[in-house]
Amino acid sequence: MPEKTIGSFEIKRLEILDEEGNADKSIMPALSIEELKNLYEMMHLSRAFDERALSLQREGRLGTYASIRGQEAAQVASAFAAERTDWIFPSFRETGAQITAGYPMHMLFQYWSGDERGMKCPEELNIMPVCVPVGTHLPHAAGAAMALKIKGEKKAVLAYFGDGATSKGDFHEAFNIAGVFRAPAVFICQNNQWAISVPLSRQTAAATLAQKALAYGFEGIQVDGNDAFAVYKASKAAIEKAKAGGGPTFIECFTYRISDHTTADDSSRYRPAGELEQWKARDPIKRLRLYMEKEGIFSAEFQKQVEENAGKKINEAFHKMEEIGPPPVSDMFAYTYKEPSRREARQMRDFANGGS
Amino acid sequence: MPEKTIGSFEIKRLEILDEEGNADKSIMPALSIEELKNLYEMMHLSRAFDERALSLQREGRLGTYASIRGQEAAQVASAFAAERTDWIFPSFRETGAQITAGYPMHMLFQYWSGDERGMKCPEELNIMPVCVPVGTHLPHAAGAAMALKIKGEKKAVLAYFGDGATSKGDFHEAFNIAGVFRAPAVFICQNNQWAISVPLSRQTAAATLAQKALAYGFEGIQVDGNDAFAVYKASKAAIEKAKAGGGPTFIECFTYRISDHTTADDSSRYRPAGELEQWKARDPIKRLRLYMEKEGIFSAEFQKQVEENAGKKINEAFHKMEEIGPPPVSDMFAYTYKEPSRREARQMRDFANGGS
Amino acid sequence: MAAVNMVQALNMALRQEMEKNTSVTVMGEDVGRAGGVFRVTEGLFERFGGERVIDTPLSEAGIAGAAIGMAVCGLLPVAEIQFMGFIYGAFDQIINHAARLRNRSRGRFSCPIVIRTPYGAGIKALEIHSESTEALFAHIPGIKVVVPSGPYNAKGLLVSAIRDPDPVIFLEPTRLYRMIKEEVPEEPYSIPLGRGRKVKEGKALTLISWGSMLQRALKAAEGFSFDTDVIDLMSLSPWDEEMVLSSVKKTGRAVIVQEAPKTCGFASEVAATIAEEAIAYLRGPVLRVTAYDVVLPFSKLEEYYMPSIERIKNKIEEAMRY
Amino acid sequence: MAAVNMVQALNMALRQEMEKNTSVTVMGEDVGRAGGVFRVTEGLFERFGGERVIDTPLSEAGIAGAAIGMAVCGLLPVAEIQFMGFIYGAFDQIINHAARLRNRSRGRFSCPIVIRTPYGAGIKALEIHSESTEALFAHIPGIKVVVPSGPYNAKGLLVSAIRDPDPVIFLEPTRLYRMIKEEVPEEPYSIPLGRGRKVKEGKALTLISWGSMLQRALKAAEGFSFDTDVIDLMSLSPWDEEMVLSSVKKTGRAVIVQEAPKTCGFASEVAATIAEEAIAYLRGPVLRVTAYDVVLPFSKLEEYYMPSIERIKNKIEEAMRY
Ligand SMILES: Cc1ncc(C[n+]2csc(CCOP(=O)(O)OP(=O)(O)O)c2C)c(N)n1
Ligand SMILES: Cc1ncc(C[n+]2csc(CCOP(=O)(O)OP(=O)(O)O)c2C)c(N)n1
Ligand SMILES: [Mg+2]
Ligand SMILES: [Mg+2]
Repeated sequence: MPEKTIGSFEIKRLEILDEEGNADKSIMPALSIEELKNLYEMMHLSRAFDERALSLQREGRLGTYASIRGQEAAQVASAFAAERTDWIFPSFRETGAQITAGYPMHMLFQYWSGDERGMKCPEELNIMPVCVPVGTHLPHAAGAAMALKIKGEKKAVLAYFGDGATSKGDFHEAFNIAGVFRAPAVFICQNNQWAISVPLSRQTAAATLAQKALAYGFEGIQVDGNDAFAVYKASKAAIEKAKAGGGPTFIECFTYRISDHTTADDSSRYRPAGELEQWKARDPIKRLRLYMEKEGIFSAEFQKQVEENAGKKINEAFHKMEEIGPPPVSDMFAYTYKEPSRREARQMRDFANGGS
Repeated sequence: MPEKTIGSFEIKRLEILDEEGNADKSIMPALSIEELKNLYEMMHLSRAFDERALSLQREGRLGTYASIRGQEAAQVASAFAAERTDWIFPSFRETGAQITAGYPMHMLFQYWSGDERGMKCPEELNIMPVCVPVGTHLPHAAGAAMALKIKGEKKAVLAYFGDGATSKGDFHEAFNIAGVFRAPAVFICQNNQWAISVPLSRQTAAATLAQKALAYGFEGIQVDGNDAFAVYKASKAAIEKAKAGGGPTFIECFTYRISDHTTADDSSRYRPAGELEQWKARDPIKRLRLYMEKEGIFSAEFQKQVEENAGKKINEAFHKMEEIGPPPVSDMFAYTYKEPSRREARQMRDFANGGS
Repeated sequence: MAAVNMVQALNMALRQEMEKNTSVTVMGEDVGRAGGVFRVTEGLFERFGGERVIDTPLSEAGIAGAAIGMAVCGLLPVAEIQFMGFIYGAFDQIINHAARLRNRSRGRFSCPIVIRTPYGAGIKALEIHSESTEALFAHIPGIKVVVPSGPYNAKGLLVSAIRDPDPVIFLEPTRLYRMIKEEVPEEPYSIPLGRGRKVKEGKALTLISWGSMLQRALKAAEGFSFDTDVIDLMSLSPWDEEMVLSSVKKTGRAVIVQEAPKTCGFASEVAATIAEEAIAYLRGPVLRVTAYDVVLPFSKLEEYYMPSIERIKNKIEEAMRY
Repeated sequence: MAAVNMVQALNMALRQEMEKNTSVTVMGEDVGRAGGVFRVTEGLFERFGGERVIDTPLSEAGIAGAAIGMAVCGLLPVAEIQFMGFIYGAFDQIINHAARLRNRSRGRFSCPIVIRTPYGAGIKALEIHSESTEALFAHIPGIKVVVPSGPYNAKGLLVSAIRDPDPVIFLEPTRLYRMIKEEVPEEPYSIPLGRGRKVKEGKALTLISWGSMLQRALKAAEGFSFDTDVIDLMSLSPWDEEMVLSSVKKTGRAVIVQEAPKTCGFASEVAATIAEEAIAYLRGPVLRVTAYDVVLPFSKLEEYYMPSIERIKNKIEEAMRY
């Protein structure tokens, strides 16, 4: 046989919940009513936090902020599938995943106001600090997963990143290493179609991001990222597979960045007309609400309660951050090394003495 | 449709010439008798050069050397498919490709003896200096191909690298960029199964390297790397496609590193018994000879002439390098910048005055 | 002649060099339609099209590496790295390739690229957006390092960088991008690389700085009655040792101001050179005002990290005590 | 107690720390079955197995990045980068992550990794196998930089590096790997990081060096009748300013010897510190003996590039003229 086929691959896309709120029951993930309500609540809370952060930024009370609007299903439903003991490696646009995983919201406010203390993850959680250099946290996720496997801990690692991150060498090295060592990692791409002003078609010539997993010998799947059930189901399966020793999975959540890249950006400069409107119609929260309404587990009262809870929590979080106030200046010298070097110690004294 | 297939891919392997020298005529590339003889001669010359380099190294007359033994078809037949005006970006183990592309052999000796002048490619050729940091020349190849496209020059870029290189971030970023810009690049992987002591199975979990092209939206193919016809045919097609505006191609030449990694290595420390013998039986040169014998275009006299020519050329090359002698020490200061900086100029004077 | 800020001056330099030489090619993340996150490349895409103003994937090694390959094939790439904190992905390409291509090919190939990148603290940006690691580049033979300090020299230096036959790292202080306006001639002009600029003439002390700290150094110097020689280095590699040494030989006192942490910063090289070449002329120690040797803090504390005018004044006073 | 070379001493340190603490994990290219290209990890794979001695893909960013993640999850990775010239692929991981993890998480996470890498010229290796860019690392707050100069201190310093709670870049001079043998106790011992070592006591001049240049500095000093204080820094970040300053205050003369190019090398920091803190004690200039500011040549010329004993002697003589 002169030209023989030595590999055949298929890339699948998972969709469960459509824009009208109809779910395909035959493949619906097992979620109790309580869990459904919880999921909805988290998605709402994430959006409410996002809105508050945007308005606080406009008032000058937070620094540059990266909105997650439109990505609530992709972020919340994936993190919802994890256990509290699992490890989470977020990028810089992961408010929804962080909140769902239990990260204290006042610390998120601290972070976005330029205070490192917001990144000191509470001891009982395994959530890494936000990663700003795009994609460079993925090797950490691979290494963490290797360590969990070596140590025999039944935990998975969830790593979040954007479509832009898939072009970085770090993405490649991390995926390759995770594949070679069959590490319990779940790579969750928020394919929101844009990396600042660069559209997906300029980011890669590949038809899907999911197929990039083929390069590393593990499974890749695309899910409708605005469909909380598809995201949840794929994430849950991948996390369980990881814990069972089945190695890594790559999940491409196909979604959209409704907001500007950050509050420092103006996306009307570069986005084609109409695209935004089209995607607004695919709102992930509305979709879940329609489903719940159809199932008779959604009421105006529930919505009111969810809104009130969210408002209250967010207010509390913001006040807590304000109460705590700015960090002590001496913190600047406290964490570069475990013990400050002699030069650092001297600089600290100089600084305290008025600075020279 | 809840889980729909959104991508289907096949990876092919091309084989034309088998170990007994039988070729599948139906897919045989168009090669005249003259070309066939030439191809054989180049493969022989490359091996003879390689053998000489190894023995010169043992005598202490060259530095560390990386042998190409076993990879003659993969290197020679691919470079044979290029035109003299095409661009070649070699890794550090590419003697066969360099010789075939017309690189002066005395300069290869200079290079391997630790003399930069060996890397000064003659003006009429477009062969880049050897790249030592693995895989890091691939972005240059992508950029060069972009430039050729932008400038409207009908030339292709051939970039050579090993299986180990496919794990580097630079490989990824280069492939991705070449894909996005449909650059006229041909990426030729010498998959010789080993990266020093690391076997392919530890380098990647992917079943083939060829499938890595799927991540970048362009074509990948595996060829029997010990089959000069398969290598030639795939390379020729890829080069023509590149020049016709069809974008990049990835060719995985499935071959084997018969020698140690370099003269500083001892592969018996890490290679499993038997593997080497198995691959020796697949010798690429013998295979081509058997074919030519069957076709009646090979004679003892031809072989003798090929050997004599090779011996003579290699002797001449070595003597030329010896005649030229070591580089002038002042060269050390001559090429860091176009014009030496004032500090450099002063250091040059200090050096000339006995050094301080 | 209009008063423009540094962003506009840089934009003018790019536009004019692109008009003059069709090989000049701008590339990087968001440099095209968006015009760059700081708008330095604004309007270039519309004017020169997508083959000369290239939006790249998110890929720093790829950007620097592709620029090298493009240069080899006859283009003159001006690549943008979105923030200096992200340049490390391209570090290997810069150090092992751009810096060495001329030498390793004995001049057959060369690498006339420019890598522009915004740097420095003071704009309350997110993490990894404010570092100042010019010393890492100044240590590498084969590349040049240039740092403008205002609109006028920004334009002239960028023109020189683009025309230079060797790779140039061009560091743009974000804090100054829109802080100062200066008269900048519309006509193209160039300022030679490797030469400093005497900003102020004086006899009592030599104050040396560059880029983002120059303004603060100047302000600090203005607070004294004695005359200070203020030098803006503008180029760090190569750098104008002659200007520094002749000034120090005149004044006998030197204070160097840098935004980066102290240890192994560029100020160390300046001080070491003075200590090696002009020690006999010194009245007292060679003093450095630098950031502290700590990880650069988030925005809430960054102002405490950067050398303040106050701290510079203190050091000047200390130097004058000798 | 046996006389062993540096490779053996390092191997001993690794083996003993791995025995002592099961979290210590060796990783890198060819560190497993092959025992490392210089054999520093020889025998560890056989002894500790593939989960503690991990052969990785060819992936410098991946190695450093995975080590960081492993450290976060409780392992103590000792990663090898095969040659220092290939560390730049990992530079972003080292600078933007390893160096900052403690700070950015306010101590919740830390990064107790060691990155070992052979460095330096003099073994007639291929291109990019001989550089000495320690200064790039010494400039970065949050990492430590250690350079042994012989078998005895190599073992003690590597033990300290492995036990250190912060990331350590551990640079091993290839030229010395098998050049010197010393008595090295079988028992584990540690040498504190951040402290120098007085190799020779003297009054006339302070000669400062580290790593690969220490031997040459010593040989040069031996050629004179007067007494030289010879300091082996061993750690470059943090470094023993106190030892250097108190020696210079005693001798009044300083010569610093480094293998790297001059501009912005670590010698510049030492000289700048002397010029800042001990100028009143100096009789003459602070002199540096360094490589030239050129791209490191291939093996045929490398010996001309490296500071020779002759050049060091010349500088010592020059210093003694004051
Ligand atoms: C390595 C690196 N390069 C550039 C940037 C600047 N930058 C910040 S976000 C961004 C785009 C990221 O796109 P994507 O990965 O799709 O994530 P998204 O912003 O869409 O969530 C860029 C270029 C960065 N933070 N890191
Ligand atoms: C970036 C980098 N890391 C490590 C090395 C050391 N090294 C030289 S060759 C090699 C293995 C290369 O394997 P492969 O790409 O398969 O090429 P081959 O040697 O088999 O031709 C390694 C690890 C290097 N040269 N560059
Ligand atoms: Mg995106
Ligand atoms: Mg190989």
